[in-house]
Amino acid sequence: MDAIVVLLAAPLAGAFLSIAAPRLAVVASALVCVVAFVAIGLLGAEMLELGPAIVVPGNWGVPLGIGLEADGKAVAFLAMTALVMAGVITAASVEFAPGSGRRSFGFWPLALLLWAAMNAMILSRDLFNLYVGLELLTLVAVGLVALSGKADALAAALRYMIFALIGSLLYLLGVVMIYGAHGMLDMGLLSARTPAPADGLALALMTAGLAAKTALFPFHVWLPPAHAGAPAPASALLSGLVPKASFLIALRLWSEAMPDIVRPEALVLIALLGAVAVFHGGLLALRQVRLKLIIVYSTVAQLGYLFLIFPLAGGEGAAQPWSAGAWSGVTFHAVSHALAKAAMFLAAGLYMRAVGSDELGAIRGLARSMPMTTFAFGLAALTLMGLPPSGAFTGKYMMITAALASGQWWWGVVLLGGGLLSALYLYRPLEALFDGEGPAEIIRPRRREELAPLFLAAAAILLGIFSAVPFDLIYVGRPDAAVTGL
Amino acid sequence: MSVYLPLLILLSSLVPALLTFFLPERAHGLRNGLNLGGALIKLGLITVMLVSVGRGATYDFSMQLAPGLVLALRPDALSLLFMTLSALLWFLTTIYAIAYFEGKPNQSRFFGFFSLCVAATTGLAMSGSLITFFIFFELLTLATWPLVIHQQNRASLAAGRVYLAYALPASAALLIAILWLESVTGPILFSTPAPLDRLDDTSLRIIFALFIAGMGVKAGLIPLHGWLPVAMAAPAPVSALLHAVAVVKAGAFGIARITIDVFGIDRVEALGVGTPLAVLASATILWGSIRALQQDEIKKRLAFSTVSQVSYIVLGVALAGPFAVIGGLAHLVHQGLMKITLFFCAGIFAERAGVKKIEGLNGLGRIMPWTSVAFSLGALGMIGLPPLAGFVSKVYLGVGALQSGSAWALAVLAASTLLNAAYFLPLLYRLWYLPPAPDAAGDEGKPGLVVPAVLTAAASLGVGLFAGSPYSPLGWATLIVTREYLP
Amino acid sequence: MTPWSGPLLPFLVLAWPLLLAVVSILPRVRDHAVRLLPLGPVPALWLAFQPLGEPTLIPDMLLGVQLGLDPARQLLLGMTATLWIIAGLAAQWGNDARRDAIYAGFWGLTLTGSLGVLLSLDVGTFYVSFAAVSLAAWFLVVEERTTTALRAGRVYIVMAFCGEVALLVGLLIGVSHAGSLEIEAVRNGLATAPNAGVAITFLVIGFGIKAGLLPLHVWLSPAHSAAPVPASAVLSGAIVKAGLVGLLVFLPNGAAGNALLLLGFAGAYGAALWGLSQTNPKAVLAYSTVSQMGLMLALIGGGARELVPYYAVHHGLSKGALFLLVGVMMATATTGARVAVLVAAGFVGASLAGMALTGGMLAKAAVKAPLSDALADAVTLTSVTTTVILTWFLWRMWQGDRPARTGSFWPLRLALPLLAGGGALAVPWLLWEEWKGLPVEAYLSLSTLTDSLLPVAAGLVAGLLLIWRPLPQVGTGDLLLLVEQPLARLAQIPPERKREPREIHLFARLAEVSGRLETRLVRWSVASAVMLALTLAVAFLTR
Amino acid sequence: MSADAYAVTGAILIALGFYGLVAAHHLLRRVVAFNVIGSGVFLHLGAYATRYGPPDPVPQALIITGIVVALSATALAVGLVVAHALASGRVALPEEAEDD
Repeated sequence: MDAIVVLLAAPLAGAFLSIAAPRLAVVASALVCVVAFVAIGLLGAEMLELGPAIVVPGNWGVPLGIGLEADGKAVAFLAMTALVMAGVITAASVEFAPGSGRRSFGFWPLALLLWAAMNAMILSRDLFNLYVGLELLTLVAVGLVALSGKADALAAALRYMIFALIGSLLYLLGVVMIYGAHGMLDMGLLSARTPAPADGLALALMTAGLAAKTALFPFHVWLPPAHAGAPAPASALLSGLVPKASFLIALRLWSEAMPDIVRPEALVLIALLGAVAVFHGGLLALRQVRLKLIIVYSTVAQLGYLFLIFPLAGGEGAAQPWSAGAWSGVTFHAVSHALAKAAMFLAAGLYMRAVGSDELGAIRGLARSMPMTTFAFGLAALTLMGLPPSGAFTGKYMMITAALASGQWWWGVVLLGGGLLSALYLYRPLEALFDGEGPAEIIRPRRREELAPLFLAAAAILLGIFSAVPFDLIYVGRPDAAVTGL
Repeated sequence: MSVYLPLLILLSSLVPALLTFFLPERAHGLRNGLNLGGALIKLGLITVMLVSVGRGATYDFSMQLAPGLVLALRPDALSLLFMTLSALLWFLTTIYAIAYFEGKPNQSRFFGFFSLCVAATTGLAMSGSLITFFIFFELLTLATWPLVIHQQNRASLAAGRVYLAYALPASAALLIAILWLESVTGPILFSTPAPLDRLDDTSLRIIFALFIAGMGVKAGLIPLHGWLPVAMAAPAPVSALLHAVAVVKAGAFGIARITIDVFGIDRVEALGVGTPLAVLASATILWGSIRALQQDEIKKRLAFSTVSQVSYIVLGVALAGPFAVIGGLAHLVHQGLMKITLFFCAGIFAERAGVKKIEGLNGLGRIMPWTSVAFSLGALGMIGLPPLAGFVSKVYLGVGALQSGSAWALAVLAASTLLNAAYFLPLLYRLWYLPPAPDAAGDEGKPGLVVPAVLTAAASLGVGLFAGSPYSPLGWATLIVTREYLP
Repeated sequence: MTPWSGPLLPFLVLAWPLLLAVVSILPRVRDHAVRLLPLGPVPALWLAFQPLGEPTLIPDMLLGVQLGLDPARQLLLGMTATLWIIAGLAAQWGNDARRDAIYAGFWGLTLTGSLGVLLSLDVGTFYVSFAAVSLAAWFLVVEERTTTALRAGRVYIVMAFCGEVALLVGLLIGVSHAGSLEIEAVRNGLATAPNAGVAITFLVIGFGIKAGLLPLHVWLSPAHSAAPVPASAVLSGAIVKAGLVGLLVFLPNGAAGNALLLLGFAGAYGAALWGLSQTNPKAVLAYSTVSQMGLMLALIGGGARELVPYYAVHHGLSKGALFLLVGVMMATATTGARVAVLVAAGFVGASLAGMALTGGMLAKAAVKAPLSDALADAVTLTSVTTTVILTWFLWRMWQGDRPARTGSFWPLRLALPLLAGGGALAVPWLLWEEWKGLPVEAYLSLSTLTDSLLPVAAGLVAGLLLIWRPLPQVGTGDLLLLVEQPLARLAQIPPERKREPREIHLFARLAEVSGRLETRLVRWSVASAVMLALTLAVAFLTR
Repeated sequence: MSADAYAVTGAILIALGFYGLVAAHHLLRRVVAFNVIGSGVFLHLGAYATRYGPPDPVPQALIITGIVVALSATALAVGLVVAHALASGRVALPEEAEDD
């Protein structure tokens, strides 16, 4: 209960501290990490016993006050955020060592604010509060994109910002309409509302806005330049975490707040966009010659998978036995993608620093001089390909099973085909890394910089090997129907 | 003990693998000790298990990964056949590899993945459920890739690319087959027959085809065999392991599992999919041999020979008569012993005499007698010359073919024998009967290379000579099939 | 259980020569390995004179080894062992036999196979033995390593392998029908099996290749001419008999009778006549072997199979003696001595032709008894052809190169073929009663003597005529000369075509499409239109 | 009645703003357009506040929060536009022409 408040407050406090005393930024971040892990642990333990935890700060009562609720998915996402943060903080403590200029001054507060915004969005059940979180997240993310101060990065940040602002406004418009129709904004309450004629349009507006922020095809065009232009630790946060938050809101809207007004065709439409994203992103990744661009297009593709959950566990399907598998599957997928993607960006950053470029031609043969980083990169690639024993495989396994069980085998084909395509585009950097002896002189990364991606990638793998552990947790507070499972 | 023994066996190669990754390059002694020690411990544990399974004991270790996703290790007699082979050959290959890589770079990486590969093979052998099998199957693919590209040159990278280009779509096919099946029947355990009646025959046929496509890539069934010859760019110990124990065998073993334990021999027959599979296997046997004839590189010739020989196993299983299955399963071991001998020797010829092409073999018999004798034994066994191991498999396969009414398979066996002779005998002729080139040189100074080759050659003679013994691979295969047919 | 009697003995008979073969490649022994050759068959000879005992069973070995003998095979075992001992002794001095570990090693292996074929009671052991005798003999054929020898070796190994495969197919059909690995069960099974015709065809092909059945005999004369003399002796005397034994033990009574009869007699006459076109005395002898083997095969087909071993013993010993005599002649310089060799060869040859009072006469008489009159006459007629070809052989042997000086130990060398030849002349007399059940005196009469004399005399005249006016001489291999080239061309596999590596076009093209799409999507007009469309679509698709 | 007028005005503002955000290439114009939309939305929300009898305080709280958020977003956006203009010498995104 208090853990929820701590999870919101600690990163914020850390952010303020790192502005007030920049020299202590790393220490503050590390402290936040420790606090967050403890809080998540306590929260998880509590939830396993008592079910979803709800807290309303200020004791205002829900219609007026803002509800915060931690269910299984939320804890999984909180843990994902904390893990990625821990990894990125470790790596960034070298690249953005305090006192090494404007960029490092900017990074720490932004990163911690991002954490706070993530946690807020994961825990919040109030539509307007979510809007605020969404905006905060966007602004922080834009700041991270612009961190390098180069013209390209600034242009990318602006493009991102325009998309995100349009998205926010569409979302806000939807929120306004909901409030206009029902006079309430809490998701839990909304699920029990009497449907109004405007609900459809409101949901549509919010969905379109969230899709723009999640970089769902065809609104993904802002993502590649933005994520590729940021410094590697920032990219790790941007690609691994940020889109997950808006996805989570969209998912909650469709499955928890207003599942009653959704027709199956709408679910299919969303999933179709996801499917196109999987292939479009994958094919574009295949065309890239820069490592970071390959990784970001892979993000475009991987985000597409998430949206396949809609027809598998949404709408009427939510009442079916297979939806439980789909729920857990998508959570696994999101979490392991975040871990692997962050690991991959951190590794890419090390390569880039080592040889001064991230072109495939330049990183040739680095496997020999940077074996640990390459190992981490390989493990992360494994996860993104969805191969066992990674967590992504568990996710994929459950989603495909759900697809087949529900008779919608074509989504299974998308999942498998996307996996193959990802193998195809991730193979190119892997092959380059192993090609020949590599340059003799490189800028060596520090040991803890190398350990950070390895830690993240290993976490993604361990998630697959010990996937039974988080399962009970994820199940807490699923939508009612999805209680029985495969 | 009965719960943890399978896990211990798995860990006996997994732990050395993981530890090896973090060893510094120069820690030769520690690394070698770790790997050899792991191999010995594993051999010991497997012996314990062999004895008790022979007496009818069962082992079961399972761990839930997710609802419906259970990692189950339930070694049965068939598992043990494959495990014993892999453990034994792993031990020998480790000795060989230590000698082979002496003074070469990237040893920690190599031995790490090498052990991981064996861990995957062992896990695959012990898998008690379909999904466990798949997980280890994939792990095997992934652990093998770094071995294939170990030399990090253009050829090996191309080989790695081709390898994955075949392996990954195959695993996708496999996964879809497994999930399709399990989405209807629930998790499938090898020990209990799955309720396949819930699916219609057409679906079952498609699923079977998907299974065969998925496993067939590893087993080198045509037209999915293209990666095998290319993967020859790998170092010799890898080729040896790939061809004799790990990858190729995993495919054949998988087909055996699917046919015997998932579908059941009766259902395979009822669905009418056994004969097409047998025909495919036969075509592979012949085509592989013909392609082998065209090769002038020793390793490539051996690779195509593998394509051909592994399909004997598939043929045996597909023919689905008791004798044929015994022959197929026994060949699983027999081919392993013979092929690893050949690859060991090919590696010695390449390393110690600089010979990679067939022409280079001229007269090496007198310069490198031990290697040449071992090579000759392996080759003759492959041809099916009695009393070597290959002969025994062939007899059982032949009788089995007749028993299941597929007399045509006899013609395939006959033609394949002739073709095998056609591509192996010229090699032996060169070794022993042609004068060596003026600059030919070679020495067998490294016992670490020669002794494993001689031992496996002796083993492939021994298992043929004492095939009648209940402890021979043939005896063990008979036990498996007896248990299957007379439950 | 002592090794010199009882069930262990047959196993030792086989293990001993193998052991010697292994010993002979040891470094200390290697250079003198040839000294071990005569020792190999000694236990076999011992076994041949032991009373028949219980079969030996070793279930763990191969597919369950069973060894044992019956009277016919015991007789053949005795002959085979004797011949191998003699040939092994002859190999000691032959200046053409290299003192070579490989030679000695494979000599031992071939010997083991040759004995194993006679001793085995189960199909597994039989097949292993047969393969050993058949394939290991290749090393004896190519021992000289000349171009001719290597060509002969090539032909030999190809035919031998084809034979092995045919045999395997035939045996597998038999085994699967019988459901047992015992030879007797397989033979009985083949009499009734539904697809016995196929099996028997394959068996006849497999054994026929070894036994020199027309037209599968083509390997015989190149191989015999190329091999060293002692090897030729065992090849012709013992090894080809393996095929004969195979047919005897596996073929059900009367199976493939007409085919064997026809092809057998065709070989018996045809080969004898074709041999007249050969210059090399060993090639001539090889054709004589084809002819004699043809006769024996015809006898199996014609219903005299019980007596074929009796005939085979005589042929084995005498043919071995003749080959060894060729070797002796090649090492003989003085005219007197050469005449002595020629006379010895003449005696052995006369016996082979069935000349009166020789062992051959009894052998021929014995096999003729159960035959119909027409067939008996046909057998008699072979005496003529045999005489013709052996006369020609004697001439060719006489004409052979005369060395500068006689080889060492000449008398000893001559003694060996004389021993074998003497055996050939004597053994039929000794065994007559045992095999025919009547004292030999009951058979002998003036008419039988003249009956056996006449064909020989006729043959001799014809032979002398031929020496005066020889037939055109051709190379060895008859039918082989016709098919060798086309077959070799046919067997050539075209070399692999190198293919250019292909890019994955499909993905490249798809990726291009995606790339074009991407440049459109980044435009604000498109993006906003799409966003509007999505909003409307979702709004439309919700209730 | 007046509430409806607010709502309609809000809607018009939103539409205008969206057009500007999409059609304008100059980045500052876009920032302004964003603010126009924001104003429209808040106006719209304000209109709801009076729909059911006594004025609802919640929309007011929301609007104030929203304005703060929009303000900070605008500040960041303007800052970025300036920085981008300084760094690249352009006031439009690279894929678009500046002339409008």
